[in-house]
Amino acid sequence: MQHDMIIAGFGGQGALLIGKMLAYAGMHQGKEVSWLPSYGPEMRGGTANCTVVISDRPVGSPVIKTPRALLALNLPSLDKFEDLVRPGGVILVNTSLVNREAHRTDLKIVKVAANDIANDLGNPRGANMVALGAFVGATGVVDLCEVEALVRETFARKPALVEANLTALFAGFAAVGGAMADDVAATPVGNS
Amino acid sequence: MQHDMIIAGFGGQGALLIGKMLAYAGMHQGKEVSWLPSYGPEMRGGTANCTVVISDRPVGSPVIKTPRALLALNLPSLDKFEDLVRPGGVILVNTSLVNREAHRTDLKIVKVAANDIANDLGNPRGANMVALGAFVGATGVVDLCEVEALVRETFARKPALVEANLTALFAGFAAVGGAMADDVAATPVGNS
Amino acid sequence: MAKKLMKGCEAIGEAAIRAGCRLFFGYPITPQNEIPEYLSQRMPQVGGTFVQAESEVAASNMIYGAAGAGERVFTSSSSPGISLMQEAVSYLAGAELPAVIVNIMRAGPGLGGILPSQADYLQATKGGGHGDFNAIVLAPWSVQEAADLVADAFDLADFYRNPVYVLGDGLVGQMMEPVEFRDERQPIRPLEPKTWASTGWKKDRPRAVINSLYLDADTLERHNVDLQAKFATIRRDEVRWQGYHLDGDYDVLIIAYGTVARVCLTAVEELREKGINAAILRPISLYPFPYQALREAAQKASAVLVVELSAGQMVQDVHLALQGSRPVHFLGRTGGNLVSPEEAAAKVADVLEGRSVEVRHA
Amino acid sequence: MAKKLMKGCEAIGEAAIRAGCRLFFGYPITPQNEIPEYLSQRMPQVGGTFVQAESEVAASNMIYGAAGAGERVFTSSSSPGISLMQEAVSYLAGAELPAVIVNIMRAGPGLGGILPSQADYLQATKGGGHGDFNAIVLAPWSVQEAADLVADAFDLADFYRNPVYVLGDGLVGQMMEPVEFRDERQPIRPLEPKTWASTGWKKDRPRAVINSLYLDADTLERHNVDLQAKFATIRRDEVRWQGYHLDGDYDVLIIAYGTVARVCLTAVEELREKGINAAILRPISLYPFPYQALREAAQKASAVLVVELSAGQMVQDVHLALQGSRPVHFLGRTGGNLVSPEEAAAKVADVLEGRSVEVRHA
Amino acid sequence: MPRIVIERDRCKGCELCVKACPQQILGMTKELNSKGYFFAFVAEQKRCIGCRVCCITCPDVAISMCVNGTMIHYFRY
Amino acid sequence: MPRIVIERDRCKGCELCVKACPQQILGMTKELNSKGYFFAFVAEQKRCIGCRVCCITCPDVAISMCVNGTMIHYFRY
Amino acid sequence: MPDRTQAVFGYPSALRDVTTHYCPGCTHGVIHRMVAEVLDELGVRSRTVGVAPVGCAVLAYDYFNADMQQASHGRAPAVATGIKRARPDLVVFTYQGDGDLASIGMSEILHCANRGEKVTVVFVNNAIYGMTGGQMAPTTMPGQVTTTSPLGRDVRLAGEPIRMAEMLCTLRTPAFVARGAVHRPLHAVRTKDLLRRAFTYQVEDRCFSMVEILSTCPTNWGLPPQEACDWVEQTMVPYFPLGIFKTPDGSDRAPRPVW
Amino acid sequence: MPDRTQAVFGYPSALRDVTTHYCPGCTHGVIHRMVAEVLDELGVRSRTVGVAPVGCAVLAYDYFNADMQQASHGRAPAVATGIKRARPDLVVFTYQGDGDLASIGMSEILHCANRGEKVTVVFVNNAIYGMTGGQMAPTTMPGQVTTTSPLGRDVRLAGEPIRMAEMLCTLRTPAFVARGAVHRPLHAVRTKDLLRRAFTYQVEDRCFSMVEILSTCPTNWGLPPQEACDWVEQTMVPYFPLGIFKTPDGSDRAPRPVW
Ligand SMILES: Cc1ncc(C[n+]2csc(CCOP(=O)(O)OP(=O)(O)O)c2C)c(N)n1
Ligand SMILES: Cc1ncc(C[n+]2csc(CCOP(=O)(O)OP(=O)(O)O)c2C)c(N)n1
Ligand code: SF4
Ligand code: SF4
Ligand code: SF4
Ligand code: SF4
Ligand code: SF4
Ligand code: SF4
Ligand SMILES: [Mg+2]
Ligand SMILES: [Mg+2]
Repeated sequence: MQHDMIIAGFGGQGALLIGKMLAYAGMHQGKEVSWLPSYGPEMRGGTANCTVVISDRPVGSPVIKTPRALLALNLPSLDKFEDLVRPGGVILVNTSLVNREAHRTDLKIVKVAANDIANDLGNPRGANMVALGAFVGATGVVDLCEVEALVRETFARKPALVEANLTALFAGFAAVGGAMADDVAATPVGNS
Repeated sequence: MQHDMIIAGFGGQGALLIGKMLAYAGMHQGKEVSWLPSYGPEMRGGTANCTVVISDRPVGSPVIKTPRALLALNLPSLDKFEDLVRPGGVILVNTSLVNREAHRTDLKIVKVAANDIANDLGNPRGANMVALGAFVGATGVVDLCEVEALVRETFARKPALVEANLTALFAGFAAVGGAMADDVAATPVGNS
Repeated sequence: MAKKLMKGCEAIGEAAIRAGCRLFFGYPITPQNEIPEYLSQRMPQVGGTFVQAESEVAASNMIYGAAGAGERVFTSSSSPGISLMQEAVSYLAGAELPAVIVNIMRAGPGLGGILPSQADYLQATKGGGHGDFNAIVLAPWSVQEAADLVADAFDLADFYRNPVYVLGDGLVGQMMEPVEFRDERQPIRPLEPKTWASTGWKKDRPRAVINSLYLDADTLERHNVDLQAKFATIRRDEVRWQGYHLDGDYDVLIIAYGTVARVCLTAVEELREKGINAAILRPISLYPFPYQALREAAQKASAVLVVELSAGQMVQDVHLALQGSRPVHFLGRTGGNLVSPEEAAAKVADVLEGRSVEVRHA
Repeated sequence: MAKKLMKGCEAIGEAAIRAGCRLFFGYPITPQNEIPEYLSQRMPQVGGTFVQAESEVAASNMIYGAAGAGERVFTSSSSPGISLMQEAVSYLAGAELPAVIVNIMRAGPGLGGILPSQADYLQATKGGGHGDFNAIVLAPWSVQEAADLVADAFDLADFYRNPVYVLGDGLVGQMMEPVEFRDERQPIRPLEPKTWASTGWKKDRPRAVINSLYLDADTLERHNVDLQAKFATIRRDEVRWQGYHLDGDYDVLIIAYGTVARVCLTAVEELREKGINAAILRPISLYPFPYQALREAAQKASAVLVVELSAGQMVQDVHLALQGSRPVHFLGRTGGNLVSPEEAAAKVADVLEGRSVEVRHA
Repeated sequence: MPRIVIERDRCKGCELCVKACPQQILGMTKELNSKGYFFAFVAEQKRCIGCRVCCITCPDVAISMCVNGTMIHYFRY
Repeated sequence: MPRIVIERDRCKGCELCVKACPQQILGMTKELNSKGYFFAFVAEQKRCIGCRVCCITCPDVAISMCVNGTMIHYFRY
Repeated sequence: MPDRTQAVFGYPSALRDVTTHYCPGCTHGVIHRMVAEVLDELGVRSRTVGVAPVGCAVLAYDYFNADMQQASHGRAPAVATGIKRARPDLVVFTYQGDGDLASIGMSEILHCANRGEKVTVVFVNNAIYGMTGGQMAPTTMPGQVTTTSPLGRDVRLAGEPIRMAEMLCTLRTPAFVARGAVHRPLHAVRTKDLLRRAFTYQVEDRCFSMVEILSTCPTNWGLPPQEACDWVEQTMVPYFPLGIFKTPDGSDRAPRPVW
Repeated sequence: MPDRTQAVFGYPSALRDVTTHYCPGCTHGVIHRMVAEVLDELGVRSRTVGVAPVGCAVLAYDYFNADMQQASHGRAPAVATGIKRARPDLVVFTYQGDGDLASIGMSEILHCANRGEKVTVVFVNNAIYGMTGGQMAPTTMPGQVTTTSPLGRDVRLAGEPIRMAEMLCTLRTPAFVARGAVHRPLHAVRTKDLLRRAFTYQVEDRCFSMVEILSTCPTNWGLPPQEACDWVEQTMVPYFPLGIFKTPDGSDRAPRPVW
């Protein structure tokens, strides 16, 4: 079984970090993983995205043209990748920064107002964690508890951050119901 | 018909110049010619030699391992090339600087005391012209009058030099009798 | 050691350190900056030396000096920087110095772009520098393999006293994957003490002279004959490749190296599910190239498909291997564009259904 | 004009001037010093410019600038110096700039020696610089042809907007032969005004930008596709070779270029007198290589013999041409040693009498 | 009277002009321009002394200045 | 008493020592050495002041000096 | 009343009307503008060829309204030499960063200056490799943290920052060599004067000219634009003094032996 | 009476007992001997690695009784950096000509000096490319005829000769930089002192050191050896002043702005 996904956003939104945490969580769950950033021309302020593959078997292509899941942290990301997601997949839209509806109908669209939720929690920089939690909830690509462990580990030296980030993570997870995981995983896949 | 020859001596003895004049003369006679210097490591005081080919047909290899004629201006040159000359060919030895006999018996050995003759003419720097004249006389690879014309042309601006050099040239030619030309040219040759 | 998620570039740096390399000289260039950056941090921690050279020309001559002093040393760069090293690579080979050169290839020619490419294949395997020589060329397809091959590269360099390239496309350098470093690594070849190195002459051995100048033609020719004998040994003993589905039946044999081979593997898996039989031969050593393995593997196939991120460079070696025995097809992308599994699969279908035109040397 | 006895290097310099080249940038290196030396004298006489660059790296970038300004320009060097130019050659190709680069090859690898060699064949024809590109490569076998090919090289460079190598072994550079310069030389290709050149923008044409950077993958890929189309045209239209005794019967076909071909021709004449039938195919353009001509010429022969001053580089192209249709034998000398007619003739005999072992890619 | 015009969509929001203006009459909007930056604006045009410091400072040539009438400039620029 | 020894076959006949000797006691032979050079020799050993200038000058280290007894040197070399 | 409105500061015509890719607050933009203004003021735009480096300014070929060439890393002075020798009537300038000019291109700039090529070099010293993500440059300040000097430049291992203007001014070949800055408006004003002078020397066919300009890299220094300007003032200017180091009519500036 | 004969000048043990390929009267030989003597005197021969250049001294690897490396043209300082960083206990020196060091190797020498590599550079300035047959070097004198400046070096086209010692001494990294000559015995004596000092700084792990030494090329200058020495005195010394330019404890020698 293979999960593959694209996480995309503005440079500062943490798309690469979210992707890395997914990959790490997958690895800790004993899966094969790969994480591939887009490394375009070194121009600032552009969009950043990464492709993550989490699989039971050695990862074939780390380049995924038609991912099974997309996390669109902002509008350009949705514009760029919406059409590529496989039918039956999942698109998680950060409605705080995306002011249009997704038009795809052959897959699951999930929404989360990541920045608004983070702002409400008094932790505006936690929007990425909200999005991560929501993505885990919406796709089930990894277990939430693995991500939780990872957050604890990453910020081990700054307990305050651990709490704030976990709160955001769980808020995101809760916001999408944290339920649709199995649907996605069951998407029929050629090479998994 | 092809004449090919190696002209060899110390750095300052003018071997390269003699070779060039032979090539020029050949060209002026309407022959195909090539002149190839040895260009060894740039160290001073070594020996210098060149290979000249004068032919009725386009010159094949400008590299001649077994020349039909050798002009050995000094001992190391004789040592190095004596054994390579084709049977039936000619070796012209500058006895002023070569204090041994040539040992080959299957070809024509001609001797000229180039430096002594030049000294006697009061023109020690003319030894190269003596040798050139002698070589033309001994081998007939080119016509003496072509060489004469070349000397006149080369030193046109310095009439005194023309005379001195021609005197040396003729002295060398005379010293070897200037007669054996046809013998050499008739050496049986594969590719000519 | 436990698995760690690492960028290919970082894994390369770490692998070098674990292989006992304590010297790095290099100059920044995308997409391999993470190698010098990582080492600028790590080398001091292990008592090693990181020097940011003033240029690739300097870096490549610094590794010459350090290699000549008997130490494990490496440099890394990307395509334009590697071009600047070609004189030094020829010197390394001529003076028989062991050194590892990592090239994380980007798209060319000229300044080109910074996205992944495999268009330095011919430079690395055939004729980058002047004169008759060859560098060993290893091409990893994953972060783990990048780490493993870097370690092996040091052993091969030392064993053969020859430069070794590790040739990665930009993907291998930039992606993160789990990687594991074996704690107790043994050299893959028996390594002798470097008594030839210039480390100060205490008269306990012949004077060590690191040199590639031989003014006498015969001496230089003997040197060349010795070098060629060494390359012949390398061609005999150091061929590395991996096959996928070679045991079964297949109609098309795909030849691809580096991450492109992974893309092709995904494509092949998908094709096989659809009942289309394809197999893959992945050269790991590009020099020496697995000519014989390829020739043999091709026998089962009706056609061979070469897939590269270039205009078709490895194709030449494939032709040399097959000598006309099978039609050769080619799928290549340039400019930093990648081959997708879909594209590779479609090309296989094209080959099978006669929609693809054979490549030839006309 | 009357014939003049000239060194190959001098003839190259003079030919460039007569081809309208008024700019030379170069750095001394044996055995081509006579080129800069000659031009340091001649260029001022014709109102041209001679600049002794500080290095080959600089020289190759100076010709980039001058070519980009729309002028005919060339440089010359020998093997190690040419290696230092590889980044710039890739830039020239990437930016589509016309320039001529003369390489009077010496023996390598490394510092090697200063005697003649042909061991930069693969560098020139395959993969010297990074990225997908090719330079046109012309190889003269006589002083006259050196002069002629230099003139043609400028035309080809301008016509294709591509770098052109003139690849001479040390012999061609150092020997003197009669040479004649045609007074009224016409370009061998129709040449357009260089409206693309950066000569100051008066808004009478699009802004001229000399560049090889394309950050967007699709744009760079399109650029590469265009370049490849150009190289395909070159492969179609610019193949040059000469055959000797190809009309008659022959058992062995010799492939050799440069002065080595002359040596072989002498050998062949001698062999034919002995009743041994051999013929020669001499590639003049090494890129594009005369694959087809060779394939056809080989049909009459029972074996093919490649003769080179290298460890066997052109052999690869010969194999690519023949695709296993004929056994390929090889005679090579390295280190500055030359092949003699006797040696070549003996090798032909060995081939015919089964004493020579075929070369293959194993 | 000097008139300062800041081209909204040229501005990258670096705030250098705001800090540089000796009269402190420039400010930053809370609105994003088409490039996604909060951009600078002239808060108090009439206090402008026409020193051109903002123009000279702006790395993106987003600021231009017109004068109505003659002005003395204290430095050649 | 300083003693100067010129190694015949090391000498390349450049004459620098001859020109350098403050006592002008070195000369050139008319004979060729094994390398083919006219070589330098000590013409008047007894006038040598042991200044070592010839030794220091010779590019081919053909000249050596021994002293019998103690000598004061005016410069460290 | 007639409209007497007059534009006293506007967009230079030698600058193309495009948005640069430079980061917000990066003073590369200021320098671009000033070079363009000088080309306008001297009326030479239409016979100018600029040479873009490899570095953040690589896309300069898209920003100047002039014919341009893009050079390989560090070789812009060689490329400029080629252009100028081919077409002495052209006004040729290079625009180079500190990695480009002072590291890989050290040889080319020195020899170009020493041959006295009549070109103008605009040398943008921002003490870092901007383009490639903030590695140490030859001009990186002692203790400055970069991605390849994570603990700060250690002068015992990497040496002291190189002062190019000082080095170039010791060459005996006549030249104009100066250093300016743009982190304060008045420095920018002076620097523009230096640029004007540098180009004028070329236009008058007098000599080689180089203006080194201290510049900011807010992104890789990790500082907001204004603080980056302050850092230039506090850290760089004391080490890289501003002013004119050499004029073609000045005397020999090479240091004499100490003893 | 006991034999009190004592050798006060002999063949240095750090020099191999072979005939060099240098032309008669070429002062490369003098410099070789002095370097060897210094290695002997400091007792470091057995931990010395020398780097031979490409140039007439290419065969230096055959002349010193020490481990040697032969570097590519101009890159000896980079090679020396590699050796020294690999084995800081070694005494590393390069021996380079003016074409090698000041032309193609300009970047490498400057950066090696600026990084403060603790190596010693013996820089033999003979104002010409000896090895390749007398082409113009960066240090060729104005008006000097060479095979690539047949009418004499034209400073308007090729620039003025480069003074490397002067240029290097402006770097701020501590170093020892000096210029000597060997065309007169007393210059040679002083130059040997400079070499001794240069190597001593390295042995004491203090700093980079370079001694530039004016040398002759009788062959390519077309002058008998003694006249070549006179030419050094008359033509070169006035332009290339002899002395110490910088010591590691000296003050900053970079020129200040003129205004
Ligand atoms: C031969 C080569 N080496 C390295 C690079 C990578 N590279 C691109 S820009 C750059 C440094 C740029 O720094 P600088 O010149 O200071 O310019 P800045 O970006 O700071 O303006 C480097 C090393 C390259 N493109 N080519
Ligand atoms: C890359 C490269 N370029 C050029 C050469 C040719 N070359 C050999 S020695 C030399 C110049 C030597 O001059 P210099 O350094 O002054 O030493 P000298 O012979 O005068 O002692 C040159 C250009 C080379 N071997 N390699
Ligand atoms: S011109 Fe001067 S006063 Fe007016 S806004 Fe600009 S900086 Fe402020
Ligand atoms: S200086 Fe320019 S870019 Fe920066 S805030 Fe002001 S107007 Fe905007
Ligand atoms: S030691 Fe002095 S005096 Fe004696 S021979 Fe030598 S130079 Fe002359
Ligand atoms: S200096 Fe030396 S080489 Fe020269 S003549 Fe005197 S002894 Fe002979
Ligand atoms: S990276 Fe630095 S130098 Fe480059 S544009 Fe951004 S701020 Fe400017
Ligand atoms: S060519 Fe010149 S530098 Fe070289 S050995 Fe001869 S005299 Fe000395
Ligand atoms: Mg910079
Ligand atoms: Mg020199």
